[in-house]
Amino acid sequence: MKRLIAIGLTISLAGCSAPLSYLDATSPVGGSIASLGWGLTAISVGVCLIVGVLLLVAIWRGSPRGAATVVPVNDRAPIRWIGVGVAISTVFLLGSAIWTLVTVHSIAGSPRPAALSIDVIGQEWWWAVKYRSDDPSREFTTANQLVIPVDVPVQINLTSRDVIHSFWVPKLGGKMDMIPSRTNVTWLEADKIGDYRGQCSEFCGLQHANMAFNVRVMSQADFDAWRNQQLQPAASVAGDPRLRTFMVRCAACHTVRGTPAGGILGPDLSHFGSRETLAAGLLPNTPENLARWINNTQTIKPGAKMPELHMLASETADVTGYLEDLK
Amino acid sequence: MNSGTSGFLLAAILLAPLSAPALAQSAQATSTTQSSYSGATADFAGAGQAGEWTSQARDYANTRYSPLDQITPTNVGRLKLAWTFSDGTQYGHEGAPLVVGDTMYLVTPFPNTAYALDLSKPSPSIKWKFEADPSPQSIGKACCDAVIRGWAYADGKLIYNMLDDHTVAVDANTGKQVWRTEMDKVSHGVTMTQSAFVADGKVFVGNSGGEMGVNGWLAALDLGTGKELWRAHAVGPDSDVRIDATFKPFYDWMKGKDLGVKTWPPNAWNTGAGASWGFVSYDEKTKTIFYGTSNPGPRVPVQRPGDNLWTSSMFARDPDTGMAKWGYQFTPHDQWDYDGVNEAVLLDMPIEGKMRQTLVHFDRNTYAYTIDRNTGEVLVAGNFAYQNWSTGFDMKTGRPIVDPAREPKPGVKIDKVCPPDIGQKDWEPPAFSPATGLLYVGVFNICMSLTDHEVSYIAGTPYDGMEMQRFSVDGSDGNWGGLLAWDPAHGKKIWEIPEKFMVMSGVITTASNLVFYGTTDGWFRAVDAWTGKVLWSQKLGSGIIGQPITYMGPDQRQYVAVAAGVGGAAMVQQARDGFLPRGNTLYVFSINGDTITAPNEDTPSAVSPSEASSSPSQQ
Amino acid sequence: MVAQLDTVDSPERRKLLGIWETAPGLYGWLASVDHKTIGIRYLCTAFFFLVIGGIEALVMRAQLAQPDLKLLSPDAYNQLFSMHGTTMMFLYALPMLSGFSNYLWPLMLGSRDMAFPRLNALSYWVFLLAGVFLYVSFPMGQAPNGGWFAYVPNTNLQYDPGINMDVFSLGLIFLGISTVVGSANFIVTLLRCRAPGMSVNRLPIIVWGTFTASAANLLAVPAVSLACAMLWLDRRYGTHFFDVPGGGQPLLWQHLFWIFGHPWVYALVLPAMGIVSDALPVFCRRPLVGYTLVAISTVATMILGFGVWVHHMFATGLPVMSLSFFSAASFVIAVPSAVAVFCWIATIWTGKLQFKTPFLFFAGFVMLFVIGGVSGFMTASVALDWQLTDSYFVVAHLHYVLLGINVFPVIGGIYFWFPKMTGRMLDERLGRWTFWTMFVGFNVAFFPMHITGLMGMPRRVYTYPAEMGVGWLNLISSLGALIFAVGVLLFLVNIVKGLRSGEPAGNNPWDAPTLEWSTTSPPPVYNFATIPQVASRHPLWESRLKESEERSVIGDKASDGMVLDKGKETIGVTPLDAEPNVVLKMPGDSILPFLLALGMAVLFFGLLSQAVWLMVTGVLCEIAILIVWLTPKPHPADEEVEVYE
Amino acid sequence: MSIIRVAVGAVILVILAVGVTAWWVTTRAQTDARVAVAWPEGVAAAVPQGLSAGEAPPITVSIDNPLANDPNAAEEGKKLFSQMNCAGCHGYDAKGGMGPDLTDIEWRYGGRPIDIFKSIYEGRAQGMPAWGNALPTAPIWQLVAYIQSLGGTFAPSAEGQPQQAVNQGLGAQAGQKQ
Repeated sequence: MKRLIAIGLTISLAGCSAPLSYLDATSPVGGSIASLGWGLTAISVGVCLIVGVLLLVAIWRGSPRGAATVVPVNDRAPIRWIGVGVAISTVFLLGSAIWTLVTVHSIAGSPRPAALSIDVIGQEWWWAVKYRSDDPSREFTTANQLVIPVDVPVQINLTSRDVIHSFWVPKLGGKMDMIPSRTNVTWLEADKIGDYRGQCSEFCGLQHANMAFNVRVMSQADFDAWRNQQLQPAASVAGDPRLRTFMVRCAACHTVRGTPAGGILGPDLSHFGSRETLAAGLLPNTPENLARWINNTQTIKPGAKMPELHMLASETADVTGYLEDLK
Repeated sequence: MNSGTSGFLLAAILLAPLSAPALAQSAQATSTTQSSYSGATADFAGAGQAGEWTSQARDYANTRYSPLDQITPTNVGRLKLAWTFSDGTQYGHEGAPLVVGDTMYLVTPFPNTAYALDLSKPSPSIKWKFEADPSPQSIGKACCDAVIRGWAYADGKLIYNMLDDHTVAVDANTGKQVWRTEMDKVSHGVTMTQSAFVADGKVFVGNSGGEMGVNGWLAALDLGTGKELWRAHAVGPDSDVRIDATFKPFYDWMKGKDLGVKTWPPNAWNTGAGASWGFVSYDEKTKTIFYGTSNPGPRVPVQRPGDNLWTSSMFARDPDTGMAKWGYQFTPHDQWDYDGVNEAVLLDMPIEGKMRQTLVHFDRNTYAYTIDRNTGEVLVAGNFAYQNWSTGFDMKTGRPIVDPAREPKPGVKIDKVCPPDIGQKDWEPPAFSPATGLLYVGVFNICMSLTDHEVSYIAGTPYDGMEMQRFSVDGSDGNWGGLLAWDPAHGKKIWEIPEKFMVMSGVITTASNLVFYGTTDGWFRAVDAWTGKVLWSQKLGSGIIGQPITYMGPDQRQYVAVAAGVGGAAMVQQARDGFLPRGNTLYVFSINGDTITAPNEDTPSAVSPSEASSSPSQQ
Repeated sequence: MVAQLDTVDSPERRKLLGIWETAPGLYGWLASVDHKTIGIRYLCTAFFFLVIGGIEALVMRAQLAQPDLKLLSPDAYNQLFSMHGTTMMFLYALPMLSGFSNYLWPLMLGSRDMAFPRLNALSYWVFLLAGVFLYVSFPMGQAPNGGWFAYVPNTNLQYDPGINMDVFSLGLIFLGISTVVGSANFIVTLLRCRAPGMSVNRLPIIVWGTFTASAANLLAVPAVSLACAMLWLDRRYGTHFFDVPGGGQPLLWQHLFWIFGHPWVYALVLPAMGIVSDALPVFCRRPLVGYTLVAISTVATMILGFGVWVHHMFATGLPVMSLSFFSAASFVIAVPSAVAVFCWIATIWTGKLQFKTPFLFFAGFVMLFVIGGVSGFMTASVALDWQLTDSYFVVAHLHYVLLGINVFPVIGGIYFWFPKMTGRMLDERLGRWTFWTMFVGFNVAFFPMHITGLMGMPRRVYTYPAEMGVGWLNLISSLGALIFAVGVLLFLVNIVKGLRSGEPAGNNPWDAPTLEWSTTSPPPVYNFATIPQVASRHPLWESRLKESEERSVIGDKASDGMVLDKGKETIGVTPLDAEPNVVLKMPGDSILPFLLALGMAVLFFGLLSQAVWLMVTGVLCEIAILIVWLTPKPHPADEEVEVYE
Repeated sequence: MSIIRVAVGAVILVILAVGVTAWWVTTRAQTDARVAVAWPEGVAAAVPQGLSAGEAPPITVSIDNPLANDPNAAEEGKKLFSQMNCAGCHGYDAKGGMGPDLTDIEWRYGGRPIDIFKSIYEGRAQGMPAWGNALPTAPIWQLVAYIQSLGGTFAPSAEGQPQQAVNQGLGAQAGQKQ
């Protein structure tokens, strides 16, 4: 029995390098929860070991030496021991409860006022990400990717356009549900530059499994540059034949700022070329994956709202080329 | 300037049977030696001969005042139908006929056919007919019915906009096309219903398509050749909006560079609408034209944070260069489709004792503005009807204060927002009477329940996203409209005639203190300008959304003409009982119905069969 | 003293047999209201649904064995995980415990039958038909696919237009009737149908467990029935309870569901803990340590169980203050469970053990209970739960708790009471194999899920990307599930072997202390020749325990106790001290429960198919049957009432 | 007694087997339906991919909506109806506005499913845009399914000319040049 738990522990140590594991989080929110997590795990394993040992000793002591006859019993001593056991567990419980409340208080609201406010709107199986600003001309929408500056508290306003989803970036903090008709506010702060993985964690229908996103943490300077680049309209030449194909085939559902394509049913594809993944974190953003995705949508992500377009090879090349050039 | 329930409540209402209007309650005694309420005067430049009617508003200042006085309050009771002319189309008839010399000219809604009627002969007798032949694709792009709001006569030519974005000039004598200019593409969702305005040798035309996410503009064409001189957009960088250093808006929040871009999310201004489909007015002395711009696109405010300049605004521009002198935005960040296109009536009046050169503008957001037309300063801003979207007006900044409870959010239904999208007054033009100093305007008395839906921009399809139902302010059987007398100097309503149906027709005033207007359930009425007493009424064949005119016929008789033919925004009342079907007919009235009658040779005489048999029937 | 009861052929017994025996043939089979027949039917049907749920789980584990497998499409997977959850939670767990309780209560309490025998039959038939109803759309590929929690708006008509969720919501209301009716029956039986002397402090712990669970169900099940009715009205009749555009509140569903949900999961485990508390001492050859402590902790757990439901909704953005309150309550609820665990360990510690198969299951149960308990303790912490909720860590927790605390004691309980029910012993060697296969399989399957949960694998995903790094752990889980399935198979083999060729068990093969072991195996249809008089908690161990001088009297002759053979009678007692005060006239066998259940099924199929004529016929049948059911039948002359002075 | 028991057991097993296989087949079909393009046979052959809409040769065969018995189709069609701006012209309740009323039985270009498919696919002369390129056929059939659910359409087999607007006076369209 104990061997089993020991093995389990070693596996989990190896497991915490996994992209979605919160155990090795060091960010302000993620870090404090991780320490609470390790603490309670230690207590749990301890309790299991103690009870396991007690049980085994009880079984060893209880194995019959003579005839197993029913004899009068006096339970005063065992009851006293039970009292001791319950007292100890109550102490551990209250300790953990207090530790929890302290942690919750520390991570519920961000200590410093959030420098950046981002709306994340969940919908059936992708994420609309809207960067807010007091100056309307600096607000823009992107999809399936969150880019934030390092060491800066970022306020995330969560809502949903259809069913309940849940916004979760394990290494940066706890999950928060996205409920239609409600706006839940949570906050993130990253302490290390790099890429973090996020995942929808509330069952939301057919493609709940493939509804992921990534969070790219940059230095403040890189972030400002990225943001100004995102504000630029698509640098596409008016007469570009690829734009004509894109307009005909994709403009009804997708938006590319700076072109007459204005559909909001699907993700905003402005500056698509600068994104790491496509189809809500499902495939790395390479031209081959994009071409495969466009023409066999329902095979890759059955049930996704994007229908199979069955375009000609030339049209697929046009659209893929055009989108990848939108840096 | 109190908002709150309109004077309507104060009026003693005698609930007459459905058709007869209630007797209007007048504030003062009915003596005719009364002095002007507002002391306002107008310069009737551009009006043509006294008996003629050469442009929609009759003059540059948009007063719609006729100096004729043959028909007076005493003999108006004997007004009778002289003749009618049916133009055979079904779309709403919003325009007014023009009378030049002995000829009346009439243009129909789609397919925009122009007719010339010889008034010297028994009317109607067609002199010539011009087929404009616009493309039918434009019907599906016209948001509010395939209409035309009128046209203009100048320099021997008739100039009007066709629905499919062509402006055409027709020779008034021969009916032949002089020139035709394509202004925009129907596939972009653009249509043109605006009444072309001629002044200073130039034709000013604007587009419509606020609901289709177009990029609104007003353009000037050369009167002789139809060549485009300049084009000013409502949204976009200063170069598109034709703003330069000479631009001096009165209020600070409208000063700054490229506000047509900065007050929009990035690139959203491109589909930001701001079309100008209303009437244009012109001040000859200061050589300035005044016109308004429509609502921002899309109608869902969440999709376009910021003030969304220069939508729902008014511009004063130099007619030669098109450069803007000043601009004022009536409804910053409009959330209910309150266009700012309504006309500016240019009047000079004393404000708090000082004589000011002003323009009066009844906006779709229920504020009636009296603005200094040289600087753009708001002098008076009062609610001329019931509204609940704004809790007040900040005279210091010139901005209305919005009631947050009425701000729509996608997917959430708001039960009652007043006024509705078409305002308590839509495009229907008012009239000014110099004698009383009042403005007479057709208004509504309705509200709407509103649900916003976020919407995609797909070229050529509607980019609005508002789902709404309209209803009367006073519950299910309440009145939907009325005719209002307004004192622009003090921002006060003098009297109002409540009507069962919306009053969406144009209004005209005459030197004999008469006011003519029509209701959308077909009543054409003459009213005493002072007291608001209804002197004469006649029910016509369809709802009236046209603009009446009065002219002197070749027989030296004064005629009053109006085109009936319901359509346009009036169709929101389609489901109400008592609403008349469509069908466009021009009605002309005169005292006792006297008009030029035919000499006897035109009347055929009966032939008995015996005479017929004698001549062999070998025809 | 325990008279060695002679065989069945004494005249009194033959008369009682004549009164209580059910008619032969199909009519008798359908009309039987004997609590033992109904108990066994509950056990078999619940086990059948356990097997179905298990197969669904195996197919899911096959799909999740490796990343990006294409065995199941998302539609199929969503239907499978929804039906696996619904079947296990609603069609296996409580019915199985109802089976045990229905069978054992009258025997343990010294009564001849439950308080309302016909109601008891009704609760079984409604359960059976509701189970069929829930699976009616399965072959059409439109089984419920919104999860057993069926959160709106995902289950609203706009996002789930098929009949999937109508089957779910109507099925749950239909099943709710069976649960509530059964609970009412258990409560009244406990209060009135006991043997004289069976006072409240002498009740077996399974009676305490089931009584607490029944009281909780009376309060909790209406919440989920209301929620399901509102969901169905939203879907089919355009109401706006949960419909966002119409002003509905999605969170209202979650509150209503979990106010039912948490008491329900406690109702699923408390009776099972009762089984362990009653059966484990037999193999320790001594009474349970701290009987009163365990009884009070059972009731305390359920009372606290009503105050913790928001720990399922920690991530919904409710104010942190209220979340902290529920988190603290969720910590406190672990204390009564700790008491129970220490009592079991103390019993083993101070007992003289017999390593029989039931004991192995109960010892294994204690260990799994603690592991499940501590993972629950971890998710009770609201801050930590923001990382753990909706991940596979919770899947590990709930399987440790539900299988650990429900399935293991149930299988152990069957090994323990199978001889009493069938008169035949189960094979010990095969039993030991069953335990170790199930125990190893279970731990290999579900312990790794703690790790995949900590590594961030979300729940209810039909597949996962390779780079999530959880591929090999899922493979281990899938293999574990297979081993566990083999264990269940071995158990079935043992049952079949036991039925056919198990050696005869005799009255008390384990020399257990409680009343049911005083009857023959299987017990006669009237349970006791004379109503026993009870003097202690362990009627059959009194002489050896020498706790006090009185002795329980379980005899055959009229002098030993009341014979009550003037028709189907049993004794009614005062609730607390169990002093007899009335003779209860019990209704005979009746086909009405079966017909009433059929009428209900017709009504619910009408509601499902929106066929008004079907609804109307269903309602009319119901009314007619109820009228017949409720009209009192005059008792024949010789069964006049014998008033007990 | 045991024969009956075995017989009942056998019946239960058979029902189980049939149920599971039926489930396997139908869920497979649901997924494949999503992958396969719901082309009407007549249209598929006639319209090679990539052609701009409006050049589709006339579709003579009259077939029913291939998604007719899919409960999701009408619901998805209703969402598309507002998201593709159809509601802008035809009204959010499809009772008409700039565009004609889709809930009555007046169909200027035919009221059968295939006629409605063509009206959406090819667009119409008076302002109805052509969606043949912007939307593949599956979403167009979903829109047709939604319009069919409004109750105004005809059965696929109803022959004869597209239904002329019954009441000439109706609506704004009658006035224009024929």
